[in-house]
Amino acid sequence: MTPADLNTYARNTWCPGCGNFAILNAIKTVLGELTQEGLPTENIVIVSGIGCHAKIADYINVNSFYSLHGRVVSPAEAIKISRPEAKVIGFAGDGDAYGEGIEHLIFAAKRNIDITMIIHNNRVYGLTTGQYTPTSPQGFRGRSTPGGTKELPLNPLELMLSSGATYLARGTSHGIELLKKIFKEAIMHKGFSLVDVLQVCVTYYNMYEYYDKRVYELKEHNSGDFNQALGKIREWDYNSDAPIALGKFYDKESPTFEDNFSKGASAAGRVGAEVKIKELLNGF
Amino acid sequence: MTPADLNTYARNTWCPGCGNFAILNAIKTVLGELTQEGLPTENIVIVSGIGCHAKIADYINVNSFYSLHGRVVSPAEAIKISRPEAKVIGFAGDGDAYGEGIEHLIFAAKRNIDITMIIHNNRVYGLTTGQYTPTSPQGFRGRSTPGGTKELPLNPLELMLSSGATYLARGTSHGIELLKKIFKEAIMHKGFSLVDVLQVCVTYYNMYEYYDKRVYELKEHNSGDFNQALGKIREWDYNSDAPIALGKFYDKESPTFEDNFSKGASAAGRVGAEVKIKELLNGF
Amino acid sequence: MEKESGLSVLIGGKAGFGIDKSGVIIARILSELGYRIYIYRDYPSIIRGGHTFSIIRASRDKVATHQDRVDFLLALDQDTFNLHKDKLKKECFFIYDPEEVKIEGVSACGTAIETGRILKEEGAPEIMRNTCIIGAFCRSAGIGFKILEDILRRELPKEIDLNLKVAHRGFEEAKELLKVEVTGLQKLPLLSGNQAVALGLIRGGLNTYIAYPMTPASPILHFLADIAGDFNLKVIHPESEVGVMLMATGFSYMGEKVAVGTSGGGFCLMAEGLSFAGMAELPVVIVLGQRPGPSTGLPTYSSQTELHFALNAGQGDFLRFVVAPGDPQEAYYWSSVALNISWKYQIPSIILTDKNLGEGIFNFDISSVETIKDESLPLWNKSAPYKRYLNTENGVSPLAFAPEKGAVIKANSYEHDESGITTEDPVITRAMQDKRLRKEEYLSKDMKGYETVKVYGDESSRTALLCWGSNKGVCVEAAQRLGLKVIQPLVFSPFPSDKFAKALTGVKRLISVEDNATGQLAKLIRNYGFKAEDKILKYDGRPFTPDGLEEELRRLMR
Amino acid sequence: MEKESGLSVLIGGKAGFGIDKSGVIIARILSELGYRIYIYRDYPSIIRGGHTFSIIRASRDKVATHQDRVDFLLALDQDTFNLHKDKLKKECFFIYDPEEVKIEGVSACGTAIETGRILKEEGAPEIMRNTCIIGAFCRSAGIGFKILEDILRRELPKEIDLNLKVAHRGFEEAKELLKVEVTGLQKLPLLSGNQAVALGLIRGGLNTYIAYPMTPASPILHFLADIAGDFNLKVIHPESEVGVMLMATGFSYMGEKVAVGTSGGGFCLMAEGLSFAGMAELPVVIVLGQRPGPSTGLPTYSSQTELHFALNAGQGDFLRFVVAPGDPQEAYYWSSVALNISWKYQIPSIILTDKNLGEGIFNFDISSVETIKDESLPLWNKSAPYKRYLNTENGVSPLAFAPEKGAVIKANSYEHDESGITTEDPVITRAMQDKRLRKEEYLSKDMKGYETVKVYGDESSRTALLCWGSNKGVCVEAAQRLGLKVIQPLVFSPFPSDKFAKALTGVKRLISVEDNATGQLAKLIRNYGFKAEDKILKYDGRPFTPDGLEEELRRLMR
Ligand SMILES: Cc1ncc(C[n+]2csc(CCOP(=O)(O)OP(=O)(O)O)c2C)c(N)n1
Ligand SMILES: Cc1ncc(C[n+]2csc(CCOP(=O)(O)OP(=O)(O)O)c2C)c(N)n1
Ligand code: SF4
Ligand code: SF4
Ligand SMILES: [Mg+2]
Ligand SMILES: [Mg+2]
Repeated sequence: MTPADLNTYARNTWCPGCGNFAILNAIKTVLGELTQEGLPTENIVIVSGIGCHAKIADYINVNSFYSLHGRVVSPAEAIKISRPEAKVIGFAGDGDAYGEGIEHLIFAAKRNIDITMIIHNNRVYGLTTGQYTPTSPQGFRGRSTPGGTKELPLNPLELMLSSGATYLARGTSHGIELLKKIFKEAIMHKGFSLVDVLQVCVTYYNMYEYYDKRVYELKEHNSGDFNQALGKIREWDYNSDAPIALGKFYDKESPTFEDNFSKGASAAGRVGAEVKIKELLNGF
Repeated sequence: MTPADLNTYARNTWCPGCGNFAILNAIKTVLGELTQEGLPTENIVIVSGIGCHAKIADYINVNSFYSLHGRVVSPAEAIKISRPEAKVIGFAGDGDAYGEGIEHLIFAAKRNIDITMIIHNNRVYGLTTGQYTPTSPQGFRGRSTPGGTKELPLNPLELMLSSGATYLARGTSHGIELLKKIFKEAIMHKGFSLVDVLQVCVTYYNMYEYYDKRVYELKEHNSGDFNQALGKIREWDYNSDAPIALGKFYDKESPTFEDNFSKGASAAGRVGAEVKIKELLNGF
Repeated sequence: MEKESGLSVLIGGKAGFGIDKSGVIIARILSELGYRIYIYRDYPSIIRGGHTFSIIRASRDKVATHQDRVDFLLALDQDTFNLHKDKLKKECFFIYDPEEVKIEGVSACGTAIETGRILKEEGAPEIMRNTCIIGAFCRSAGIGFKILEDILRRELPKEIDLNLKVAHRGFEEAKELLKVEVTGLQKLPLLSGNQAVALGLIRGGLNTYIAYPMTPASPILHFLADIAGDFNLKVIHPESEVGVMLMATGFSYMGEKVAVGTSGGGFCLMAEGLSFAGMAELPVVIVLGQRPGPSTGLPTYSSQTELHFALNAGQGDFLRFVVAPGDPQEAYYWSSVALNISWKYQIPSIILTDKNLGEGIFNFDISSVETIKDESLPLWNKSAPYKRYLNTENGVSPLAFAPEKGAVIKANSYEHDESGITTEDPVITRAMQDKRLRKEEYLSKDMKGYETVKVYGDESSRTALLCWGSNKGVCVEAAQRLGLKVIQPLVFSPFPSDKFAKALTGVKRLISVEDNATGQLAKLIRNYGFKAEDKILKYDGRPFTPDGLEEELRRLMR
Repeated sequence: MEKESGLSVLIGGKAGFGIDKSGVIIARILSELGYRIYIYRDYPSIIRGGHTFSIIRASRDKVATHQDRVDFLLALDQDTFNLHKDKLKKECFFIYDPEEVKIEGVSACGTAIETGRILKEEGAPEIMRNTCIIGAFCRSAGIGFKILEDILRRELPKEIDLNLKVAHRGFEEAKELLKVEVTGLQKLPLLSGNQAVALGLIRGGLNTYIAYPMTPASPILHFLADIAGDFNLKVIHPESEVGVMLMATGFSYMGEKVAVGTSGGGFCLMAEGLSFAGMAELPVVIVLGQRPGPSTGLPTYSSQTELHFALNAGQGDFLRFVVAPGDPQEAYYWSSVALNISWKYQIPSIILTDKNLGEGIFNFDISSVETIKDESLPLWNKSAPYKRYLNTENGVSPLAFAPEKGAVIKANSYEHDESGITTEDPVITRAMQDKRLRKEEYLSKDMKGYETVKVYGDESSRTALLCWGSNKGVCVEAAQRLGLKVIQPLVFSPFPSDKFAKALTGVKRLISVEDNATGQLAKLIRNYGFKAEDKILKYDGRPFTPDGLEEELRRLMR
């Protein structure tokens, strides 16, 4: 399967220059590779929320679940539990995953369920035309905060690390090669993985220059070491100016949640069920 | 005001030996002290969720807001914003604060709003008769998990630290003196404070002995140092057997959210409003 | 003992001290003797110490409600005696522990059993006071110790010998007051409404149950978790009801028969997912256990206040199947049907229960349940390119589930075209809205084959009681006494107007009997051009009793 | 230009390129000339590049809806020309940029303005293509440049000189096609329905507004955030709608007049808090902006699908005030009233709007708004010991707000006694439920003093259109053409049956006109014994137009 085969007839309506294109192209390449390496295309299921990012569900010709705003994680978990052989990739916005639905993200990480979350972190509500999000810097002047926000941003990677995530990485929409690398790693990682993509919103928060000036790729970093990972994650707090590390921060082997369930539907079938129910009732 | 004055006619319906009594007695003592030191009783507002813990709202004769399950934090924030002179104390269960409503807790910490959250962390759903919660250890056999849970617990203090909380402490229902100390500190702290109380549920998860064997009080601990705080917080993960530190882990000065709002109701009043509206309309 | 009302035993004490279990043991004993059983359980939202009691009613006829008046009162604490002694048909038929219960007022009759002393002498734990009192009850009711022993061995396997000793001491210290006859009826299993719902869902093909605990629905979660292994079920308790409902949509998308359970507060948090299920055509069954509200209300009591909420929750116009069973047989049958209907039409279903049905304990006679027809799914033929939302004549699109070679399956919460791609086109929007709503016509036809409205009592009566859900039992019994007709609609969406009209033939006066303050069913039928002349409403969280209802009816009809 | 339908101008181009703003500028110009204005804004859920357009309608009479046919078409891109050229009354009255728009089919008439070239020559940015086209429009419509200049100076202060240059170039290159007369009417402010709601809430005494962004309600959040300083408001955008609603209950508890705003999906997440507000008697106003569902649906279009959801959301029986204004005057007036009523009766209120009302732009005539009577709060007398839920004759308890010396104020989501302490007592439960519901009788009496049902058109007509919300404008206009009566209920809870019955006198045929697929209002009135014989339903997200509605009505009445 080539990236081209992964296209749909849906017209792409992202703004010209939007960082989402980088994510779309990177993931299509990765999915193309994976299928060439033998992953059946039908085993791929993508889930998206509501927002500019979420339109990606219309743009990739694979199984997709275009969910609600803030609700990417829960369906993704269900899909994985019901068919562990599926590769489940969730695409969520920062408002989506770090705001409206952050509880689900935390619990998916806690369960270390084997899904991959790719966060289109443009640090703004794009589709609703430019309000602040949990990762907008303090003082951000959005449409709901014309005077500037009065609160500090969350550091989503720090939060995910403390919630039990077992793969954490960061990329930017100007670094498509790195995106391909970490997307693939994240998808292949067994356990809960999250990639925070500093996806630039050219219309409401154009940070291309800002990021280009500050990003660097992690080298000689021991992603198996919690403290090193935490140190690098805390180097930049999504607020003050600091070097912004990209690449894989953390990577750990750990049992996954979906392995704990009986597979598939009841073998006995419905009528079989009735017989067993009658047996059970004898004890009542 | 003496603790006795703080009693209501409500009949206490906690199980004999419940750890909630320690919390109730400690907080009544602290509130008694604070009022004797000049805090007007009417400035105290307590908020509770739904659960065994939450009955405390019926048991203390001060302003109270008996909210919904999981929704202690949001009303507490509103109450503080509307009257910054109020001392707002939220009492929540672990299912309540770390489960159903964890998103509010994270955002209140992020905003560093000056409220105090006291978590009755019995690590079980008490009022709904014994299911696992986010802080139950792996393998916990609750009524929804007869075979034992398959996931690790959250470390709530670690999560709160990474969310921006500026005062964090832990106590147990066997250490009422310490509870008094940290409750008072937390209430006096300007900013978001949380006290995780290992409150024993004698009926569904009796951990008195377990805790008594392992707890120790923090000494020569520099609560101003993030890394030291994190180290001590991570010493026990709410799962494996390890020494359990009690006392204040973290304490930091930082601007608070509620200071950013205009005070009280519109001075102009309603009719004044109409005049101003007409002025405004001239520009339309 | 009066034939029709049967034998009633009230046992009460402090919450958390085994009253519930003791009620079941007494019920099993009477069941063993060949009686039909109903147990009403009354408990506060308190884990220990609050006053709790069970009323066990035994009758030769099927019973689904309890009586105001009781034949025996077993008082483990003072509250029980004080609150309930007036319910006694015979003043002295009470058994109590003189150390715990002071009996002023009544001439000092009754059976005093010093359980404290007995327990001390036998070195038995506090909890065995129940066993001791039950022993005394058996002797008083003329029930042989052998029967008690058999039951205890089954119900209290651990420490059985000590339990038997204690029971026997109680037995010895009491004297026979009357003799409960053996009826010869073959005994039936005892089941709660919640258990019946759970088993019905399994019968319907349930694969996965997801819930966040909430009274009165939590027991379904506990029961299914316990038996998950036997039926190869996935049972999941996530972080919140929002998570529950969204997980359910994910399982549904993958073809797993999924149900969720909650009460009003949790259902609020599921409304957005419900609307999503309507748009994305994802079958999900929601068990909505009603309790008195608004808000947290009275968590451990009962109500019928979510009828209109269930019918209208979620934004937008979409089809849903809503059913309210009235007893365990109906709960079993309709839960299975609801799951089938959800999948046949790819729509959400809501099963309305309440605390009285869910936590009440009834005899369950599976042989009396109508046979359940299993619906087959409209599956993709694997030839034509797959379109998740193919616009068919009856609005139902063929299904495929990932991983399915050659099919790209796209579910979408936005308005979408047949392939599931987002659209804002006005023509497609109208077409897809019509597609989804068109199913109602076919579902309604389908429902003609089901008993969606039931009629009981004297069909010739010009006065009929209108009831729904758990009030069925008490209405049927009260109607029998007064020679009235009873009409019980079971399905509320799509509303079976024809059948309802038919049930009303000959009826001049319709009296709606409901557990709410506004008469929700009475209001609903007005939408369809029907009218209830009177309402008898109860909204204190407690169930109607036949006596109480009869009285109100007589007052009304006087 | 036809008197009744007035002058219509359609300007269209790609989303994100200033079409909205240009529409407003054109409207201001026509407003300056003394016309009444309505602007319909049509845009996809796309930030840039999707097709978007505005139709500006100017008339001597008050207008609240747009026309199908337009007098001028300003095409900034090909889509605009292709999709809308057939709307032109006069084939050649279109203005376009030949570089962007190829005009096949039509004989090469129309006014070509090479904006690209002009911008290059003037060194002006892309966005000024709009200014250039507007310049050309003014000349074509015989509007003097001076007027355009004044408006531009007000609307586009920055880079004004360059804008004027560009506008003038466009003005020069066009030729006059007709002359829009000056009417002499004094001009009125232009306001969106959302802005009117916001100002109405402020007029009602709003202290705090809390919202999580959701189309079509977000503009209220943005507008109030912008003017918060002037009116001493707290405007808060929290983490989710659950947080929004629960924060609102907290502010309400503290005596702050609070409102929240959302659309269907967010409203689902507020339902639990709504029920809580009902139980704890915490006044909260919810602005519910409707859009096509189910679920995410068509986010930037319009619907009327939440009537029953708004009336029934939240578990339990509780009183709520529900109102649906139909234009900015009503939005302003009823938003103020809703806030007052919420506080007078300590109940939640829901203001139903939709995208057509909320984002449509109308003339706002504050002088035509009924005078708003300010209700005073029943405050604690400070003598008797304070009881938050004192059971009074009309069910309304005296209020006190922390910090209040001597008062202990206890709000509670459980059933509670007068002091706010949790209860499970059946007698108190019934009493408190009655207390809360008793308010309805008083509120209904109160409402008799309000115009809760409006009648328009030919009152003698035996055929009446039934409409609600934003369909008022189009129904009134269509009814005028056909000599019909129009009935518009504004309040839906408590439903004004008497007034509605009165409005129906003489009506033989009632035709419900709604933006939904099931006829939600037609269904609602059946509850009260009324019936709509016919329905005209539109559910593609687009508004009715007078022509379209007239046509459907003629077909129906043929
Ligand atoms: C429950 C709910 N609340 C609000 C909305 C409105 N809404 C749609 S997208 C969006 C924010 C999108 O921001 P983000 O998740 O960061 O995605 P982006 O558009 O930036 O890619 C909001 C608030 C909604 N659809 N559902
Ligand atoms: C939305 C909602 N879901 C579920 C419930 C039922 N419920 C009441 S208390 C409770 C759990 C209480 O556990 P916790 O918060 O730990 O308090 P505890 O009883 O242990 O003190 C639950 C699930 C509810 N009241 N509301
Ligand atoms: S608004 Fe921002 S995020 Fe959305 S498509 Fe445009 S550039 Fe991308
Ligand atoms: S159940 Fe547990 S937490 Fe609840 S009152 Fe009893 S001991 Fe305390
Ligand atoms: Mg974003
Ligand atoms: Mg707990």
